[in-house]
Amino acid sequence: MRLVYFAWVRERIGVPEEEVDPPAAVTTVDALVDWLAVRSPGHAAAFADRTRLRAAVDQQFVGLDTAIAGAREVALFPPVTGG
Amino acid sequence: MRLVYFAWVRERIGVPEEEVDPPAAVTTVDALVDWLAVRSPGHAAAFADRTRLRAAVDQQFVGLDTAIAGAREVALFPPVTGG
Amino acid sequence: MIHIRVSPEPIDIAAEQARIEHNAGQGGAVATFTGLVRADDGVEELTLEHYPGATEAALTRLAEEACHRWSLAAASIVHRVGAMTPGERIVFVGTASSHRAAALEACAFLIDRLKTDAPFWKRERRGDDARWVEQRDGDHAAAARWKRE
Amino acid sequence: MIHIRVSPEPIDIAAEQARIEHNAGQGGAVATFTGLVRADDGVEELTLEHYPGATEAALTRLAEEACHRWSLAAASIVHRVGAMTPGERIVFVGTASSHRAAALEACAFLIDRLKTDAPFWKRERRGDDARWVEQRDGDHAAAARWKRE
Repeated sequence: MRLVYFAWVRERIGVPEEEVDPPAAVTTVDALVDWLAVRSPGHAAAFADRTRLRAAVDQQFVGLDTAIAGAREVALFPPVTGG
Repeated sequence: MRLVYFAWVRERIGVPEEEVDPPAAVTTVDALVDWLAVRSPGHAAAFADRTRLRAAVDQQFVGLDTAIAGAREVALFPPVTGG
Repeated sequence: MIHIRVSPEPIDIAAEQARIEHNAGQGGAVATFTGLVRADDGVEELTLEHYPGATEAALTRLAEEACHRWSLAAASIVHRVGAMTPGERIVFVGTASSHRAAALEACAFLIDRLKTDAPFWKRERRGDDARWVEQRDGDHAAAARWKRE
Repeated sequence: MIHIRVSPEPIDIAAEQARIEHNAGQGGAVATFTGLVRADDGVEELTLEHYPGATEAALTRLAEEACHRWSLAAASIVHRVGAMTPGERIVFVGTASSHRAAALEACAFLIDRLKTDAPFWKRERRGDDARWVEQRDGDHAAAARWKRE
Protein backbone atom coordinates (compact mmCIF):
# COMPACT_ATOMS: atom_id res chain seq x y z
CA MET A 1 0.00 0.00 0.00
CA ARG A 2 1.33 3.42 -0.97
CA LEU A 3 1.02 6.22 1.58
CA VAL A 4 1.28 9.85 0.52
CA TYR A 5 1.58 12.84 2.84
CA PHE A 6 1.05 16.56 2.31
CA ALA A 7 1.79 19.89 3.99
CA TRP A 8 2.80 19.65 7.67
CA VAL A 9 1.95 15.94 7.81
CA ARG A 10 4.62 15.41 5.14
CA GLU A 11 7.07 17.74 6.90
CA ARG A 12 6.69 16.05 10.29
CA ILE A 13 7.06 12.54 8.89
CA GLY A 14 10.00 13.68 6.79
CA VAL A 15 9.12 11.85 3.54
CA PRO A 16 6.45 12.60 0.92
CA GLU A 17 5.49 8.95 0.53
CA GLU A 18 6.27 5.43 1.68
CA GLU A 19 5.26 1.85 0.95
CA VAL A 20 3.81 -0.08 3.88
CA ASP A 21 2.25 -3.49 4.42
CA PRO A 22 -0.03 -3.20 7.45
CA PRO A 23 -1.30 -6.36 9.23
CA ALA A 24 -4.75 -7.68 8.40
CA ALA A 25 -6.17 -6.31 11.67
CA VAL A 26 -5.67 -2.77 10.31
CA THR A 27 -8.98 -2.35 8.47
CA THR A 28 -9.76 1.41 8.59
CA VAL A 29 -7.91 4.70 8.05
CA ASP A 30 -8.10 5.32 11.81
CA ALA A 31 -6.49 1.96 12.56
CA LEU A 32 -3.84 2.62 9.91
CA VAL A 33 -2.99 5.95 11.56
CA ASP A 34 -2.75 4.23 15.00
CA TRP A 35 -0.40 1.67 13.46
CA LEU A 36 1.71 4.33 11.70
CA ALA A 37 1.94 6.61 14.75
CA VAL A 38 4.36 4.30 16.55
CA ARG A 39 6.75 3.98 13.61
CA SER A 40 8.75 7.12 14.45
CA PRO A 41 8.60 10.33 16.52
CA GLY A 42 7.84 12.13 13.22
CA HIS A 43 4.83 9.94 12.57
CA ALA A 44 3.70 10.44 16.17
CA ALA A 45 3.94 14.24 15.79
CA ALA A 46 2.11 14.22 12.45
CA PHE A 47 -0.79 12.22 13.85
CA ALA A 48 -0.98 13.68 17.39
CA ASP A 49 -4.09 15.78 16.68
CA ARG A 50 -6.54 13.50 14.87
CA THR A 51 -9.12 16.35 14.56
CA ARG A 52 -6.75 18.14 12.17
CA LEU A 53 -6.18 15.07 10.00
CA ARG A 54 -7.94 14.36 6.71
CA ALA A 55 -7.65 11.38 4.36
CA ALA A 56 -8.20 10.14 0.83
CA VAL A 57 -8.37 6.49 -0.24
CA ASP A 58 -7.44 5.94 -3.87
CA GLN A 59 -7.77 9.72 -4.34
CA GLN A 60 -11.34 9.87 -2.96
CA PHE A 61 -11.80 12.08 0.11
CA VAL A 62 -13.13 9.97 2.98
CA GLY A 63 -13.75 10.02 6.73
CA LEU A 64 -11.16 8.41 9.00
CA ASP A 65 -13.56 5.57 9.78
CA THR A 66 -13.46 4.40 6.16
CA ALA A 67 -12.31 0.85 5.33
CA ILE A 68 -8.99 0.46 3.50
CA ALA A 69 -9.42 -3.10 2.24
CA GLY A 70 -7.95 -3.31 -1.28
CA ALA A 71 -6.72 0.30 -1.27
CA ARG A 72 -3.64 0.99 -3.37
CA GLU A 73 -3.05 4.57 -2.16
CA VAL A 74 -3.95 6.26 1.10
CA ALA A 75 -3.25 9.99 1.50
CA LEU A 76 -3.02 11.73 4.90
CA PHE A 77 -2.97 15.52 5.18
CA PRO A 78 -4.28 18.60 7.06
CA PRO A 79 -7.54 20.37 6.16
CA VAL A 80 -7.20 22.00 2.74
CA THR A 81 -6.47 25.74 2.39
CA GLY A 82 -6.51 26.38 -1.35
CA GLY A 83 -7.84 29.12 -3.64
CA MET B 1 -32.05 75.48 -25.94
CA ARG B 2 -30.15 72.57 -27.48
CA LEU B 3 -32.10 69.40 -28.26
CA VAL B 4 -30.31 66.10 -28.80
CA TYR B 5 -31.87 62.90 -30.12
CA PHE B 6 -30.75 59.26 -30.03
CA ALA B 7 -31.56 55.93 -31.67
CA TRP B 8 -34.89 55.79 -33.52
CA VAL B 9 -35.94 59.21 -32.20
CA ARG B 10 -32.90 60.65 -33.99
CA GLU B 11 -33.58 58.59 -37.12
CA ARG B 12 -37.22 59.63 -37.38
CA ILE B 13 -36.47 63.31 -36.83
CA GLY B 14 -33.58 63.11 -39.29
CA VAL B 15 -31.06 65.19 -37.34
CA PRO B 16 -29.00 64.36 -34.23
CA GLU B 17 -29.56 67.76 -32.65
CA GLU B 18 -31.17 71.15 -33.17
CA GLU B 19 -31.38 74.54 -31.48
CA VAL B 20 -34.89 75.69 -30.55
CA ASP B 21 -36.43 78.61 -28.68
CA PRO B 22 -39.78 77.42 -27.31
CA PRO B 23 -42.35 79.98 -26.10
CA ALA B 24 -42.62 80.72 -22.38
CA ALA B 25 -45.78 78.62 -22.08
CA VAL B 26 -43.68 75.48 -22.74
CA THR B 27 -42.60 74.72 -19.17
CA THR B 28 -42.14 70.91 -19.03
CA VAL B 29 -40.57 68.16 -21.15
CA ASP B 30 -44.09 66.95 -22.02
CA ALA B 31 -45.10 70.41 -23.24
CA LEU B 32 -41.85 70.66 -25.19
CA VAL B 33 -42.59 67.36 -26.92
CA ASP B 34 -46.12 68.55 -27.78
CA TRP B 35 -44.66 71.72 -29.24
CA LEU B 36 -41.98 69.81 -31.21
CA ALA B 37 -44.39 67.16 -32.54
CA VAL B 38 -46.03 69.61 -34.98
CA ARG B 39 -42.75 70.84 -36.47
CA SER B 40 -42.48 68.04 -39.06
CA PRO B 41 -43.85 64.59 -39.92
CA GLY B 42 -40.54 63.21 -38.64
CA HIS B 43 -41.02 64.84 -35.24
CA ALA B 44 -44.63 63.60 -35.15
CA ALA B 45 -43.45 60.03 -35.87
CA ALA B 46 -40.68 60.20 -33.27
CA PHE B 47 -43.05 61.36 -30.55
CA ALA B 48 -46.18 59.36 -31.48
CA ASP B 49 -45.80 56.83 -28.63
CA ARG B 50 -45.07 58.84 -25.50
CA THR B 51 -44.78 55.63 -23.39
CA ARG B 52 -41.62 54.73 -25.31
CA LEU B 53 -40.02 58.15 -24.86
CA ARG B 54 -37.42 59.00 -22.22
CA ALA B 55 -35.70 62.31 -21.47
CA ALA B 56 -32.70 63.95 -19.87
CA VAL B 57 -32.43 67.62 -18.88
CA ASP B 58 -28.87 68.89 -18.77
CA GLN B 59 -27.75 65.23 -18.88
CA GLN B 60 -29.84 64.20 -15.86
CA PHE B 61 -32.44 61.50 -16.52
CA VAL B 62 -35.89 62.85 -15.68
CA GLY B 63 -39.58 62.09 -16.04
CA LEU B 64 -41.49 63.80 -18.87
CA ASP B 65 -43.33 65.98 -16.32
CA THR B 66 -40.06 67.69 -15.33
CA ALA B 67 -39.72 71.47 -15.68
CA ILE B 68 -37.30 72.75 -18.33
CA ALA B 69 -36.89 76.31 -17.06
CA GLY B 70 -33.25 77.33 -17.52
CA ALA B 71 -32.28 74.08 -19.25
CA ARG B 72 -29.44 74.34 -21.76
CA GLU B 73 -29.77 70.79 -23.16
CA VAL B 74 -32.75 68.49 -23.41
CA ALA B 75 -32.26 64.93 -24.73
CA LEU B 76 -35.11 62.77 -26.07
CA PHE B 77 -34.62 59.05 -26.77
CA PRO B 78 -36.10 55.54 -26.48
CA PRO B 79 -35.64 53.33 -23.39
CA VAL B 80 -31.98 52.36 -23.08
CA THR B 81 -30.75 48.93 -24.25
CA GLY B 82 -27.06 48.89 -23.33
CA GLY B 83 -24.63 46.37 -21.89
CA MET C 1 -9.88 53.71 -7.97
CA ILE C 2 -12.44 54.09 -10.74
CA HIS C 3 -11.80 53.63 -14.45
CA ILE C 4 -14.49 54.44 -17.04
CA ARG C 5 -14.07 54.27 -20.80
CA VAL C 6 -16.57 54.46 -23.66
CA SER C 7 -14.86 53.99 -27.00
CA PRO C 8 -15.14 52.38 -30.44
CA GLU C 9 -11.81 50.61 -29.85
CA PRO C 10 -11.83 46.83 -29.20
CA ILE C 11 -11.65 45.96 -25.49
CA ASP C 12 -8.18 44.73 -24.42
CA ILE C 13 -8.83 42.26 -21.58
CA ALA C 14 -5.19 41.87 -20.57
CA ALA C 15 -4.78 45.64 -20.23
CA GLU C 16 -8.03 46.03 -18.29
CA GLN C 17 -7.23 43.12 -15.97
CA ALA C 18 -3.73 44.54 -15.34
CA ARG C 19 -5.24 47.93 -14.51
CA ILE C 20 -7.67 46.43 -11.98
CA GLU C 21 -4.98 44.30 -10.39
CA HIS C 22 -2.71 47.34 -10.15
CA ASN C 23 -5.50 49.42 -8.61
CA ALA C 24 -6.48 46.59 -6.25
CA GLY C 25 -3.76 47.47 -3.73
CA GLN C 26 -4.11 45.00 -0.85
CA GLY C 27 -7.33 43.64 -2.32
CA GLY C 28 -6.71 40.05 -3.35
CA ALA C 29 -9.97 39.31 -5.19
CA VAL C 30 -10.72 40.45 -8.74
CA ALA C 31 -14.03 39.69 -10.48
CA THR C 32 -14.82 40.52 -14.08
CA PHE C 33 -17.73 40.27 -16.46
CA THR C 34 -17.39 40.43 -20.23
CA GLY C 35 -20.35 40.68 -22.58
CA LEU C 36 -19.91 39.34 -26.11
CA VAL C 37 -21.99 40.14 -29.17
CA ARG C 38 -24.29 37.16 -29.61
CA ALA C 39 -24.75 35.55 -32.98
CA ASP C 40 -28.13 34.00 -32.27
CA ASP C 41 -31.10 34.92 -34.44
CA GLY C 42 -28.78 35.57 -37.36
CA VAL C 43 -27.46 38.95 -36.22
CA GLU C 44 -24.56 39.97 -38.46
CA GLU C 45 -23.71 43.34 -36.96
CA LEU C 46 -24.51 45.17 -33.76
CA THR C 47 -24.20 48.95 -33.50
CA LEU C 48 -24.09 50.73 -30.14
CA GLU C 49 -25.06 54.38 -29.88
CA HIS C 50 -24.48 56.40 -26.71
CA TYR C 51 -24.99 59.88 -25.27
CA PRO C 52 -21.48 61.32 -25.04
CA GLY C 53 -20.75 62.86 -21.67
CA ALA C 54 -23.99 61.68 -20.04
CA THR C 55 -23.01 58.02 -20.55
CA GLU C 56 -19.61 58.42 -18.91
CA ALA C 57 -21.21 60.37 -16.05
CA ALA C 58 -23.83 57.63 -15.50
CA LEU C 59 -21.15 54.91 -15.48
CA THR C 60 -19.02 56.92 -13.05
CA ARG C 61 -21.98 57.29 -10.68
CA LEU C 62 -22.64 53.53 -10.86
CA ALA C 63 -18.99 52.69 -10.16
CA GLU C 64 -18.93 55.14 -7.23
CA GLU C 65 -22.06 53.54 -5.79
CA ALA C 66 -20.51 50.06 -6.09
CA CYS C 67 -17.22 51.18 -4.52
CA HIS C 68 -19.09 52.69 -1.60
CA ARG C 69 -21.55 49.83 -1.09
CA TRP C 70 -19.00 46.99 -1.27
CA SER C 71 -15.87 48.87 -0.09
CA LEU C 72 -14.12 48.08 -3.37
CA ALA C 73 -10.46 48.85 -3.96
CA ALA C 74 -11.14 49.34 -7.69
CA ALA C 75 -13.94 49.31 -10.25
CA SER C 76 -13.70 49.53 -14.05
CA ILE C 77 -16.40 49.83 -16.66
CA VAL C 78 -15.31 49.73 -20.31
CA HIS C 79 -18.04 49.91 -22.93
CA ARG C 80 -17.56 49.67 -26.64
CA VAL C 81 -19.67 51.76 -29.03
CA GLY C 82 -20.08 51.79 -32.82
CA ALA C 83 -20.30 48.73 -35.07
CA MET C 84 -19.35 45.24 -33.86
CA THR C 85 -19.63 41.69 -35.17
CA PRO C 86 -20.71 38.52 -33.30
CA GLY C 87 -18.14 37.26 -30.78
CA GLU C 88 -16.63 40.70 -30.18
CA ARG C 89 -16.63 42.21 -26.69
CA ILE C 90 -19.27 44.87 -26.00
CA VAL C 91 -18.67 45.52 -22.33
CA PHE C 92 -16.16 44.74 -19.59
CA VAL C 93 -16.81 45.24 -15.88
CA GLY C 94 -14.10 44.60 -13.31
CA THR C 95 -14.02 44.92 -9.53
CA ALA C 96 -11.35 44.40 -6.87
CA SER C 97 -11.83 43.86 -3.17
CA SER C 98 -10.18 42.12 -0.26
CA HIS C 99 -13.25 39.83 -0.12
CA ARG C 100 -14.21 37.58 -2.99
CA ALA C 101 -17.96 37.77 -2.32
CA ALA C 102 -17.84 41.58 -2.42
CA ALA C 103 -15.96 41.61 -5.73
CA LEU C 104 -18.40 39.17 -7.34
CA GLU C 105 -21.56 40.84 -6.01
CA ALA C 106 -20.39 44.30 -7.04
CA CYS C 107 -19.58 42.96 -10.51
CA ALA C 108 -23.13 41.56 -10.83
CA PHE C 109 -24.57 44.85 -9.57
CA LEU C 110 -22.64 46.89 -12.14
CA ILE C 111 -23.59 44.80 -15.16
CA ASP C 112 -27.26 44.65 -14.10
CA ARG C 113 -27.53 48.36 -13.43
CA LEU C 114 -25.64 49.56 -16.48
CA LYS C 115 -28.22 47.78 -18.65
CA THR C 116 -30.95 50.08 -17.33
CA ASP C 117 -29.17 53.18 -16.02
CA ALA C 118 -26.72 54.17 -18.76
CA PRO C 119 -27.72 55.72 -22.10
CA PHE C 120 -26.77 53.12 -24.71
CA TRP C 121 -28.92 51.93 -27.59
CA LYS C 122 -28.37 48.75 -29.61
CA ARG C 123 -29.24 48.28 -33.27
CA GLU C 124 -29.05 44.83 -34.83
CA ARG C 125 -28.52 44.19 -38.51
CA ARG C 126 -29.54 40.95 -40.24
CA GLY C 127 -28.81 41.16 -43.95
CA ASP C 128 -30.55 44.36 -45.16
CA ASP C 129 -32.79 44.54 -42.11
CA ALA C 130 -31.60 46.81 -39.30
CA ARG C 131 -33.71 47.39 -36.20
CA TRP C 132 -33.34 48.95 -32.77
CA VAL C 133 -33.41 46.49 -29.89
CA GLU C 134 -36.43 46.81 -27.57
CA GLN C 135 -35.87 47.08 -23.83
CA ARG C 136 -36.23 43.77 -22.00
CA ASP C 137 -38.38 43.48 -18.87
CA GLY C 138 -35.84 41.04 -17.46
CA ASP C 139 -33.21 43.78 -17.40
CA HIS C 140 -35.44 45.91 -15.20
CA ALA C 141 -36.09 43.01 -12.84
CA ALA C 142 -32.34 42.32 -12.63
CA ALA C 143 -31.55 45.96 -11.89
CA ALA C 144 -34.39 46.27 -9.37
CA ARG C 145 -33.01 43.54 -7.13
CA TRP C 146 -30.17 45.91 -6.14
CA LYS C 147 -32.57 48.57 -4.85
CA ARG C 148 -32.01 49.17 -1.16
CA GLU C 149 -35.07 48.65 1.02
CA MET D 1 -16.32 22.71 -22.44
CA ILE D 2 -14.19 22.27 -19.35
CA HIS D 3 -10.58 23.38 -18.91
CA ILE D 4 -8.59 22.47 -15.80
CA ARG D 5 -4.93 23.28 -15.22
CA VAL D 6 -2.72 23.03 -12.11
CA SER D 7 0.75 24.33 -12.81
CA PRO D 8 3.67 26.33 -11.41
CA GLU D 9 3.53 28.61 -14.49
CA PRO D 10 2.20 32.17 -14.05
CA ILE D 11 -1.47 32.50 -15.07
CA ASP D 12 -1.93 34.21 -18.45
CA ILE D 13 -5.27 36.05 -18.20
CA ALA D 14 -5.48 36.98 -21.88
CA ALA D 15 -4.98 33.35 -22.93
CA GLU D 16 -7.50 32.05 -20.39
CA GLN D 17 -10.08 34.68 -21.33
CA ALA D 18 -9.61 33.89 -25.03
CA ARG D 19 -10.11 30.18 -24.33
CA ILE D 20 -13.36 30.79 -22.44
CA GLU D 21 -14.67 33.14 -25.10
CA HIS D 22 -13.80 30.58 -27.79
CA ASN D 23 -15.52 27.81 -25.84
CA ALA D 24 -18.53 30.02 -25.10
CA GLY D 25 -20.14 29.31 -28.47
CA GLN D 26 -23.42 31.21 -28.52
CA GLY D 27 -23.03 32.14 -24.86
CA GLY D 28 -22.61 35.89 -24.63
CA ALA D 29 -21.72 36.24 -20.94
CA VAL D 30 -18.29 35.52 -19.48
CA ALA D 31 -17.54 35.89 -15.76
CA THR D 32 -14.12 35.46 -14.19
CA PHE D 33 -12.58 35.50 -10.75
CA THR D 34 -8.87 35.98 -10.13
CA GLY D 35 -7.26 35.51 -6.73
CA LEU D 36 -4.05 37.44 -6.05
CA VAL D 37 -1.45 36.70 -3.37
CA ARG D 38 -2.12 39.24 -0.63
CA ALA D 39 0.70 41.20 0.93
CA ASP D 40 -1.07 41.94 4.19
CA ASP D 41 0.48 40.80 7.47
CA GLY D 42 3.93 41.03 5.91
CA VAL D 43 3.79 37.86 3.82
CA GLU D 44 6.79 37.76 1.50
CA GLU D 45 6.20 34.44 -0.20
CA LEU D 46 3.30 32.01 -0.54
CA THR D 47 3.86 28.37 -1.47
CA LEU D 48 1.03 26.15 -2.71
CA GLU D 49 1.26 22.39 -2.41
CA HIS D 50 -1.24 20.07 -4.07
CA TYR D 51 -2.08 16.38 -4.50
CA PRO D 52 -1.21 15.62 -8.14
CA GLY D 53 -4.00 13.78 -9.91
CA ALA D 54 -6.51 14.07 -7.07
CA THR D 55 -6.49 17.88 -7.32
CA GLU D 56 -7.20 17.89 -11.05
CA ALA D 57 -9.93 15.28 -10.55
CA ALA D 58 -11.56 17.35 -7.78
CA LEU D 59 -11.50 20.50 -9.94
CA THR D 60 -12.95 18.60 -12.89
CA ARG D 61 -15.82 17.32 -10.73
CA LEU D 62 -16.51 20.86 -9.50
CA ALA D 63 -16.50 22.27 -13.04
CA GLU D 64 -18.82 19.48 -14.21
CA GLU D 65 -21.22 20.22 -11.35
CA ALA D 66 -21.24 23.93 -12.24
CA CYS D 67 -21.77 23.25 -15.96
CA HIS D 68 -24.71 21.00 -15.15
CA ARG D 69 -26.29 23.22 -12.51
CA TRP D 70 -26.08 26.49 -14.48
CA SER D 71 -26.12 25.11 -18.05
CA LEU D 72 -22.74 26.68 -18.75
CA ALA D 73 -21.19 26.72 -22.20
CA ALA D 74 -17.70 26.67 -20.67
CA ALA D 75 -15.90 26.55 -17.33
CA SER D 76 -12.18 26.94 -16.61
CA ILE D 77 -10.24 26.51 -13.38
CA VAL D 78 -6.55 27.36 -13.48
CA HIS D 79 -4.64 27.05 -10.21
CA ARG D 80 -1.03 27.93 -9.69
CA VAL D 81 1.17 25.84 -7.37
CA GLY D 82 4.69 26.32 -6.01
CA ALA D 83 6.22 29.57 -4.76
CA MET D 84 4.60 32.96 -5.45
CA THR D 85 5.11 36.54 -4.32
CA PRO D 86 2.47 39.13 -3.31
CA GLY D 87 0.42 40.49 -6.20
CA GLU D 88 0.85 37.34 -8.31
CA ARG D 89 -2.19 35.36 -9.45
CA ILE D 90 -2.95 32.17 -7.49
CA VAL D 91 -6.18 31.11 -9.12
CA PHE D 92 -8.37 31.93 -12.11
CA VAL D 93 -11.96 30.77 -12.52
CA GLY D 94 -13.91 31.53 -15.70
CA THR D 95 -17.44 30.68 -16.79
CA ALA D 96 -19.47 31.29 -19.95
CA SER D 97 -23.21 31.18 -20.38
CA SER D 98 -25.95 32.76 -22.44
CA HIS D 99 -27.21 34.36 -19.20
CA ARG D 100 -25.11 36.78 -17.21
CA ALA D 101 -26.58 35.80 -13.83
CA ALA D 102 -25.74 32.13 -14.49
CA ALA D 103 -22.14 32.95 -15.44
CA LEU D 104 -21.63 35.10 -12.32
CA GLU D 105 -23.30 32.67 -9.90
CA ALA D 106 -21.40 29.69 -11.26
CA CYS D 107 -18.15 31.65 -10.94
CA ALA D 108 -18.94 32.39 -7.26
CA PHE D 109 -19.84 28.73 -6.69
CA LEU D 110 -16.56 27.49 -8.18
CA ILE D 111 -14.31 29.80 -6.17
CA ASP D 112 -16.18 29.09 -2.92
CA ARG D 113 -16.16 25.34 -3.39
CA LEU D 114 -12.59 24.98 -4.58
CA LYS D 115 -11.45 26.54 -1.30
CA THR D 116 -12.90 23.58 0.62
CA ASP D 117 -13.14 20.73 -1.89
CA ALA D 118 -9.78 20.64 -3.66
CA PRO D 119 -6.53 19.41 -2.08
CA PHE D 120 -4.32 22.52 -1.92
CA TRP D 121 -2.28 23.67 1.06
CA LYS D 122 -0.84 27.16 1.54
CA ARG D 123 2.36 28.00 3.37
CA GLU D 124 3.23 31.62 4.10
CA ARG D 125 6.74 32.90 4.65
CA ARG D 126 7.53 36.11 6.55
CA GLY D 127 11.27 36.59 6.80
CA ASP D 128 12.66 33.36 8.28
CA ASP D 129 9.28 32.27 9.61
CA ALA D 130 7.30 29.87 7.39
CA ARG D 131 3.98 28.43 8.52
CA TRP D 132 1.09 26.47 7.06
CA VAL D 133 -2.16 28.41 6.74
CA GLU D 134 -5.00 27.20 8.97
CA GLN D 135 -8.39 26.51 7.43
CA ARG D 136 -10.84 29.38 7.81
CA ASP D 137 -14.38 28.81 9.11
CA GLY D 138 -15.62 31.47 6.68
CA ASP D 139 -14.57 29.31 3.74
CA HIS D 140 -16.78 26.48 4.98
CA ALA D 141 -19.71 28.85 5.43
CA ALA D 142 -19.22 30.20 1.89
CA ALA D 143 -19.04 26.70 0.42
CA ALA D 144 -22.04 25.50 2.43
CA ARG D 145 -24.38 28.08 0.92
CA TRP D 146 -24.21 26.17 -2.39
CA LYS D 147 -25.48 22.94 -0.84
CA ARG D 148 -28.74 21.89 -2.41
CA GLU D 149 -31.61 21.41 0.01
